[in-house]
Amino acid sequence: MEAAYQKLVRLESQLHPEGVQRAPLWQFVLWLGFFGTVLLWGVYAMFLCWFKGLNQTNMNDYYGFALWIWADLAVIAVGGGAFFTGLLRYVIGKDPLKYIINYAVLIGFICYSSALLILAIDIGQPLRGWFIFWHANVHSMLTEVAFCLSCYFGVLCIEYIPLVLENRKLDEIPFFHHTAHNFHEVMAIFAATGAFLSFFHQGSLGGVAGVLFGRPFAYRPEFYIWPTTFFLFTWSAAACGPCFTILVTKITEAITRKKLVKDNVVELLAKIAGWMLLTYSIAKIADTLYWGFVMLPKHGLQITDFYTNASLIYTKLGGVPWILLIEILCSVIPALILVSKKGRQSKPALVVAVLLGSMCAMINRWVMVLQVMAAPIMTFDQFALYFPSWQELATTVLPVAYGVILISLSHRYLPVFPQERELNPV
Amino acid sequence: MSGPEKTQQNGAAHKKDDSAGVFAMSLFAAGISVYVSLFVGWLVLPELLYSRQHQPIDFNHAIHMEIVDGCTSCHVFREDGTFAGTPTLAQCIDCHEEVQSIEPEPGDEDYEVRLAQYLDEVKFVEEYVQQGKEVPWLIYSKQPDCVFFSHAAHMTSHKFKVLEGGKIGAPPVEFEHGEEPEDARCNMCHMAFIDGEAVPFGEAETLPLYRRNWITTYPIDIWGRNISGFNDHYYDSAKMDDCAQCHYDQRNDHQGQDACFVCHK
Amino acid sequence: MGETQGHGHQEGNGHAQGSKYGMVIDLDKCTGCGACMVACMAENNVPTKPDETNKLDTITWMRVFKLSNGKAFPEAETCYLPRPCMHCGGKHDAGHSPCVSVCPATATDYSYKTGIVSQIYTRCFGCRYCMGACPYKARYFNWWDPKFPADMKEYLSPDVSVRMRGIVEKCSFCFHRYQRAMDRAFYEGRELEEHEYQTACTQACPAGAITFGDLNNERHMVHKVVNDKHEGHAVLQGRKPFRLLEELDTNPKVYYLSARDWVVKAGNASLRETSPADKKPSGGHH
Amino acid sequence: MFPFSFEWHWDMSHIVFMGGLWYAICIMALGVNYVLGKSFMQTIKGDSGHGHDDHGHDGHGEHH
Repeated sequence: MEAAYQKLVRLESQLHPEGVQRAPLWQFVLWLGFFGTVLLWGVYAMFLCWFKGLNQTNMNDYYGFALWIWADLAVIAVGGGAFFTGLLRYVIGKDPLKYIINYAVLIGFICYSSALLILAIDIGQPLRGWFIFWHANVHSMLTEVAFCLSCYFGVLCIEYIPLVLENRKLDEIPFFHHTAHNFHEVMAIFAATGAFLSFFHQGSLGGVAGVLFGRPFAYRPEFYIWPTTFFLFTWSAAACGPCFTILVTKITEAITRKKLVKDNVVELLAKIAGWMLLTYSIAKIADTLYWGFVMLPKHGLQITDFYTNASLIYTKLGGVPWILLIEILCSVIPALILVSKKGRQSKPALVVAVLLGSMCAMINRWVMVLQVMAAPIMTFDQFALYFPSWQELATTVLPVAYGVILISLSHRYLPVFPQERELNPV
Repeated sequence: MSGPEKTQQNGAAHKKDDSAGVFAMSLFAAGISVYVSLFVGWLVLPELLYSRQHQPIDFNHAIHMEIVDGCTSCHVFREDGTFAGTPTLAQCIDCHEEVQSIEPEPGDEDYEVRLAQYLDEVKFVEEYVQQGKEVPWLIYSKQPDCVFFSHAAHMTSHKFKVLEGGKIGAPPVEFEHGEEPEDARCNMCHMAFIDGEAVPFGEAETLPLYRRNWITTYPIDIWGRNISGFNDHYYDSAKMDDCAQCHYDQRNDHQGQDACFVCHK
Repeated sequence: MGETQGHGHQEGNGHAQGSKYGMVIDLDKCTGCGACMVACMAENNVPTKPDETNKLDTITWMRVFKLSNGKAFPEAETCYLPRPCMHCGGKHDAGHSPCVSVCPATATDYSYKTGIVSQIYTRCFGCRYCMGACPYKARYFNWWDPKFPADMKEYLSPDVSVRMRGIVEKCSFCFHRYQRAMDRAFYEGRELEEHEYQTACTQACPAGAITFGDLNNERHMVHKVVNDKHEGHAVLQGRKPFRLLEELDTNPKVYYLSARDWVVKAGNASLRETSPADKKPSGGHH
Repeated sequence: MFPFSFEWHWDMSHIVFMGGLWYAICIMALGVNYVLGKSFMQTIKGDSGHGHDDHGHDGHGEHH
């Protein structure tokens, strides 16, 4: 028994990247087992939704978009680190970022595959999902989302595949070795395509809410042919995505108890994210002011209409629209921390900043999905409440478990962090 | 040894690591996969996707057309212009209360064909007429539940242009006033596909094979007769694109398409 | 992307000559009996749930809202407001309805011939974007497989297809009745008469509160009421027809009438005096 | 959606968005095919792969 285990450990260790230390196999299996169980729970809920229909959720006719769409928008926003880091690394030429691009791509891959999976559960007739391509209404923001999202997922697959092929054993096969190498050679083309696609799908996700002229809470007058939310979403994804990449890197470092990426790399990314966040928060505040004090009065509404007489989730604590304030603070505070050299060099401050930065996008997406749905528009209509069912929660946790598993597997078997060997000599 | 050697020699004709060569080869590979997909999608899948069923009785339209006057003699319309559906037993019973045809004898001209016809009639009389049971005909043009189709509008409209041979884009046929043969209208959409040939139902001596999609249960005649989208005739298939094409062509102004609710319910 | 759906369809090619079906609902006549809702459900094969208590996932193409002026007795007043689909035409009736413009698969479209917003059930894949876009909450999702009590299946209308689970549906202004009536008119080679095409709710209303017809046709009652040209009949009595949420530029085709000021004000946020916090939330048709 | 679909209109929106979609798909398909094709050629040429600046005849000979 013991001997067989030892043999297995020896075999398994041959799959590890060269010259690095990995956790004992039993520990790894236990870790995978835990998250695997969570994953199975989510998969069970997913099949319930597919076979029994969306009555398994607590969504209703007032909340047609609910937890899932928020999760969808949120993972896509924080997954924006992949396209933005790719853009900086391959197109703009910020060379040091090559030490974190693998991980950014991996996180992006997880985020986007999760988003597509959630969408596949979320639509009422999943087997007709292809209609969006075949019978496309090119005037719909959702069509643009679907086009760019699926294409960009293709790009992410292309970016992730070479990393898989660089596994020590796979790399010994000449064809795989060449493939990985050749992919790297033309990666700039894919990165540029990815950045282009991302610009549009991040934006059109913002446009999804922004074009709803029947919903004054979300509606933004058009800027050229796009609502302002289009640009705000792209901008916030480019700002908050890298924050999330850094956050996950820091979490991974804490769990593996190893330094994986050098400080100068993280600081470079943090600095760029900081400036992006700062400019974003200015744009966001300007947009909110314009919406609240110019656009709404035009429609006979006041900004307070959306922050009163509602459930506690969205409303006043002592008369203050707290969710709006938190959203804005979550962009301003991390921006100020990250643009200052002192701020981003202090580890606790950096972690707080990237955490707030990630939350910034998530809260923004929450507001732009759920509060849009919740706010009654007819004066006599009611503010309905919604709380997700366990099936919705399970399918939303599913991508998290899936992400942890994929990161664990990738970290264990693939050379995700090029600097790991140098930083942690065995 | 010789295999790789040959490849090597062919390869040596080019510069090594020849990007153009690689590109050409990639295109070739992509082309191959496209062809394979097309072959599977166009030829293999349709064969698998559709059932092969025979009608309960192999009705011979050609023989009957010699006796009656046009499609509407049997495929009748009600007074308000709506279509009454497939002919019922009541319409057949006048002639077919008893077996009409004479059993052919071996050595007769077209013995086998005539025998089959004779046996069909015997089956019809014995199994359906004498028992007062309607024939469960399989309907080639059966539409999905969501489709609204009005025979009245299509049969009586003065705007409806009968195009020569049912050919897409063909010039409209000019008829003398009051002499427009209804059969030409019918044949715009209803044709019998027998052995890959489109024949007007009135001239068909046998009924086409009935093929039904296993998944959707819709007959191939409305859905999968031609999946390429490049149709020559309006009757090639009667799926949404084809209806839309005809509706577009029938309009003089050619402006935009009709609303969904014109054909859907 | 955000440009007008069907841009260029409207201007200059005679769409304006088409019909524009619409409705006028006299809120002062409506007693809140709910006959319109029942008639609608029966006419349009709307499935039922074993338990209908949760109105948030019940399909009601026509829904009667209960409005209250929020005052205490003896000033307390109630108004019942039937809400079908508004068949919004968008700005200049160009077909840029809130829902039509967003549908990614063109499963809903705007008819320039009738002004009716369609919903094609077999095209819809259930993304529910249109539901989010509709400020009137007139769109409903089929959360369940359609179920009818065994005997009721025989009574389903063959003119309306039964919807499957996982798609969105809404009021169609009983479009199948238009199809039927047009079929007859077409066959007889004449124009459609006003009485030939009426929705189920219009005919079911015992108080005669609903008037339905072609807003573009001067001979139709709706046209007369909306344009205040009706002579020798006390329909308007000086009242002005109003529409819900007019300030959003949805351009609905359903008009309401009421002599009560607070009811008119409830129709549009811009007209109200009270802040929303003072309003009584309404519980649907209860 | 393809241009021969009856829902297709030759207008800016259709050309830009459907064109964009097909363009992106083509770039990816061609890119992947190029990489796979090149790698395949390198493999059959017998490049062992661990000195990729040095493919061709020598590597091939070494293979046998």
